[in-house]
Amino acid sequence: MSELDINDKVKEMLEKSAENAGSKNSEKTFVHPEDEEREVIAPDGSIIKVNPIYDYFSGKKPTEEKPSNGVVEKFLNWARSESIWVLGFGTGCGSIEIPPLMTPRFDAFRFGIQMRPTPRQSNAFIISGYLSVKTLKRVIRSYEQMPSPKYVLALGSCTINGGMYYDSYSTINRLDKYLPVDVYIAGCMPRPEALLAGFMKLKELIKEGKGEKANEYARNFDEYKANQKKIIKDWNMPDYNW
Amino acid sequence: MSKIFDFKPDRSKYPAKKADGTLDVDLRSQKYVKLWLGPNHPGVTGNMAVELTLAGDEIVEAKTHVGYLHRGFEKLIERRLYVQGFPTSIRMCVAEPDTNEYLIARSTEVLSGYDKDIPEMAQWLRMLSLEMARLQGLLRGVPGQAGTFSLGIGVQWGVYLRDLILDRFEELTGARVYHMYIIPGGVRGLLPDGFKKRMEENLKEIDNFIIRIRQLMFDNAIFKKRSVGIGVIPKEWVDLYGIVGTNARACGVKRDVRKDNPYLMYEQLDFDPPTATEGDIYARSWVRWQELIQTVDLIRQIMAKMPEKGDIRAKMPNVLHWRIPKGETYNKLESGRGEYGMYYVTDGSDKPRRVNLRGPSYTHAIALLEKMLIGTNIADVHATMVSLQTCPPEIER
Amino acid sequence: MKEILDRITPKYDLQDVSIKDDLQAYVVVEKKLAIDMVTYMRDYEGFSHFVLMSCVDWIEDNKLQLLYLLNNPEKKCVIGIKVFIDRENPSMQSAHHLWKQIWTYQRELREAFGIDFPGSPRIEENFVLEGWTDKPHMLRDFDTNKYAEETYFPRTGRSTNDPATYMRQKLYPNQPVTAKKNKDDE
Amino acid sequence: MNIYVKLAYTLLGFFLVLNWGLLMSATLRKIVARVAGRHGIPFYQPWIDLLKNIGVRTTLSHGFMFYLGPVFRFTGAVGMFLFMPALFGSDMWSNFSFEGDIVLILYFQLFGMLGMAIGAGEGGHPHSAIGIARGLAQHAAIEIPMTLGIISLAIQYHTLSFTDIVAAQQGGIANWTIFTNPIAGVTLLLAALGAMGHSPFNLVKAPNEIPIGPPTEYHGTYLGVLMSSGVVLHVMEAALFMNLLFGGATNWVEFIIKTFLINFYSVFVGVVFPRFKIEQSVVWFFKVPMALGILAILIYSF
Repeated sequence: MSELDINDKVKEMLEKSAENAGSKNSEKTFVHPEDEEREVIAPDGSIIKVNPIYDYFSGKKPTEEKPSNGVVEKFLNWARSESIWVLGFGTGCGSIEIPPLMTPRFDAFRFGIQMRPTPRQSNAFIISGYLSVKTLKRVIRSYEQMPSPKYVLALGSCTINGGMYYDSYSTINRLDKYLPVDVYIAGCMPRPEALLAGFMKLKELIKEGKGEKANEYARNFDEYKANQKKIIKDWNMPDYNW
Repeated sequence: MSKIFDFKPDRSKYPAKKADGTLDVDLRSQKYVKLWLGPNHPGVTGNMAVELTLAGDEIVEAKTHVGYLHRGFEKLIERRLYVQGFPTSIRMCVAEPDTNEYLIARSTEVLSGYDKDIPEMAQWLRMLSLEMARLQGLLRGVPGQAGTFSLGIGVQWGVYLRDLILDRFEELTGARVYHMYIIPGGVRGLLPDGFKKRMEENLKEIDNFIIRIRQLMFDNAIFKKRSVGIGVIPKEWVDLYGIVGTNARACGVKRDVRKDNPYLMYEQLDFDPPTATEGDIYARSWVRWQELIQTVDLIRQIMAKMPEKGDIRAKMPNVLHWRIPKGETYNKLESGRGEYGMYYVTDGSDKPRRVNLRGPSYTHAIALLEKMLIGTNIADVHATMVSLQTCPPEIER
Repeated sequence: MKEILDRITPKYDLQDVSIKDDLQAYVVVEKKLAIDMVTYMRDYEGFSHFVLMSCVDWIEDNKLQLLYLLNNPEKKCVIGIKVFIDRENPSMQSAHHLWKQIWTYQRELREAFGIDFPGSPRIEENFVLEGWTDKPHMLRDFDTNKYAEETYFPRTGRSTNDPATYMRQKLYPNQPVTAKKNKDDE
Repeated sequence: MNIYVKLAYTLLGFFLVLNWGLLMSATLRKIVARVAGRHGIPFYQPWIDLLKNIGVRTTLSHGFMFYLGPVFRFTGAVGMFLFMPALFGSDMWSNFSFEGDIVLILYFQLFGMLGMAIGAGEGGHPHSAIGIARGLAQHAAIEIPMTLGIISLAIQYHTLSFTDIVAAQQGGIANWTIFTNPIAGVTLLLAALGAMGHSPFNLVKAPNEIPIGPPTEYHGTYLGVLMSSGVVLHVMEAALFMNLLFGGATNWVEFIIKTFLINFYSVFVGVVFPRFKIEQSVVWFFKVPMALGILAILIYSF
């Protein structure tokens, strides 16, 4: 993408967010002063242009990554199914059942399930229960940072239809409108046994070659993004000065 | 020798302060680094974020960001019948859900005038359930302090024993985490046969664990090195910041709702809340460890003193048509984290007018944490946060 | 509790004093005297522990009720100081100088009820919500169900029943719905 | 021996060490799991993890140096392997060790760390940079007792060659350096705790402070390379101390047992001790280990 495109895109986005904000409350625009375009002096004295909103929020469409063919893919799928690295991001109250899952009673390590602290190294995302809009923004961002192939396990009835919080102004009702979900684990909250069963189901799906939801996300990116933009109005990302 | 390396830079003038008292931190000057701990960070308790401004390895400014778990409980309960609000409200804080059950049951009983009718057996069972909840919280919390210093085996043992207590909960109530046992008017059921025997077996195992955890944590040189003198709360802060529970007791202020405003049958139990005077991370985990011993003892006392049989429910009106006259009340109890209260307002209709939960983390995790983190290192952030026992869902509800 | 109330009632011209039991009382005080009274209670009556700051929306009276709940650790009693403020453009003196945690409550109330506390630190910052454009979410006239239905995607097939009607149909299927009414309903 | 044959044997040796490293890491993790009361991962888990990492489709780059980070780390591991005799007295398995190689090994120990510093810095994540800064500071502290201990050994044996040091220890357990020069031995063993990177000196990766330090941005094949160089480094670090202190190894079984025990020793300490902070860790190495190291030199100087 050339620089011109980027600038146009950003301008469009800013206008849109200003419109969104202006429709109800004209004073509140969602560009914080520190997120405006600015020039930064690098340590060697050169001047770099920084546009935080674009730099932090990647508006770039993810590319669809085709699976390799035949036996190789089958073999890799087997390896993927036996080594599921879960992102350690407890998004809801279901995360209280993650410690039991990883400790002597249930010990998910036996099945090749491990927690990883960074999205770059994990390939499974446990959405542990209700998702408030504020968390959903972080979840989407973490999800987009994860390398493909990636899988989403949605815990609890809250992710299926809103569950107990169906009428809450803050939590979403259906997760599959915003992210592609591989396995739903029902319950409020699901027991560790149910979680293990969910993981077994995920393993089956991967072995059958059905764990291609990351490509589905790339294919229907515009649709997912439209749904996400409907509820997440403030796309500003926290400011790093790194 | 250690004096040479104990170099404390003078930060009284740097960073400079603006006229209104806020720090003059110019992020573009490249002297400071902004680091976000959380929400996606294994070192943050639950789902919250701490925004740190660093000068070198030292924190000059900290801001807590919450709201990642906001579900709008207080709004949702206003839209539900009293009995419908009950299963909703217990999900307010997942660490010790029984405390929410008791508060909401107690509030509705007080406001509708049934609080004197609760049978004695139900009160004992309520107390048992609350103490078991405290025990399972402590089994996660006490070794969790060592877990912040990457001493993970204590956590593993603790969570295993917590599973045993959850088994007993399952036996008593049918559910593992959200029990819905303390309903308005009483409790849902009596103790199952053989419950006391199995509980006693589990408590014996926990007794063993208590000794092992002492050897693992409190006799450990590096644990002491990382926790003594770090995260100190002076005694004067207790009232200034509204510190409650074990955090207040660790700096020598003996406050315990169970003793100050006894509820249920706590007057009949023999216990004395443990205290310490130092107020640092070590003192807080030491107090919590002693509380673990005490909770095991309390459960034994409750099981010995409680009657075998009895009424477990008062006669209550039809919950589907239950109207409570206009009124307001504030009820509190001592949870594992401190004073846990609920302000409940009714307006005469079949739904509450306002429910406001006062979680101890509300002050601990925002005002106090932000103050305590200044001047510490990145390595101490997680330890300080866990030692305050912050629980984000009760901040934002 | 009673003696404390006897002492302060004439001093602050308290209107609506309700004593729940020996350990709990609620008083209503005028808006301009409220912070003064809270300070007095802290400094002279030993109510040194600040418990809770809350707000109740009495939409039918067009009033917002602010509550300062204080605890006396010595006498182990709780007093709730209530202030009624106007519902249109609500505003209140800030009390952030009294206790260190009050600015958090004020920040939350600013977001949830739209009450302004001039001078309170970080009052304009978001507390729990992000990018919220609707009216303050805890006001009674904000309909969360409608908002959720419009904004999120309710799953089709999820049905909601009125519990009373549903139970009546389950328990007494042969009776017409309107036949028998509970006496509480009248 | 023909250089090509030697090269073939060296590559085979590297393959063996890589597989032994993977197996050893699984075994040590299983041991830690058993202490916690868990069953633990299956012993073949590291191989699957490696395969899966290679099978990750997305590859992101943060610039040219980002690629080179894992490569440098791998070079460090390979260098340590190449210039250290894996088996003593064997023509096939003594690799490319020659006179003066002990200094080279110390350099290669640092080389991977420096490479990671450049690569992780390019990654741009604050956690990487903090981790690297901690790692380099701690490594500088570890180097001091380690170098002091090695100088003591050099004075004792009048050589800097690995092969000669191992040769001097042959002929029974009593000839091992740990018994002939116990002070230097203890110094090196304390330094070994730091070099192995287990708790209490695991603050480079520090999972709940700066998750997970330098490799934060690395994924897929990069991570696979980092993992494999990590396990090779673990084996070779152990082999370094084995050669210096425990009489080297004359066959593969001995090599495996000794490297495992040395690694087990650091895990054994790590299971029951929490992590130091960086300043505490540096100060710790400057106290007892450094004093012991100076003492070890003084004894042999007079």
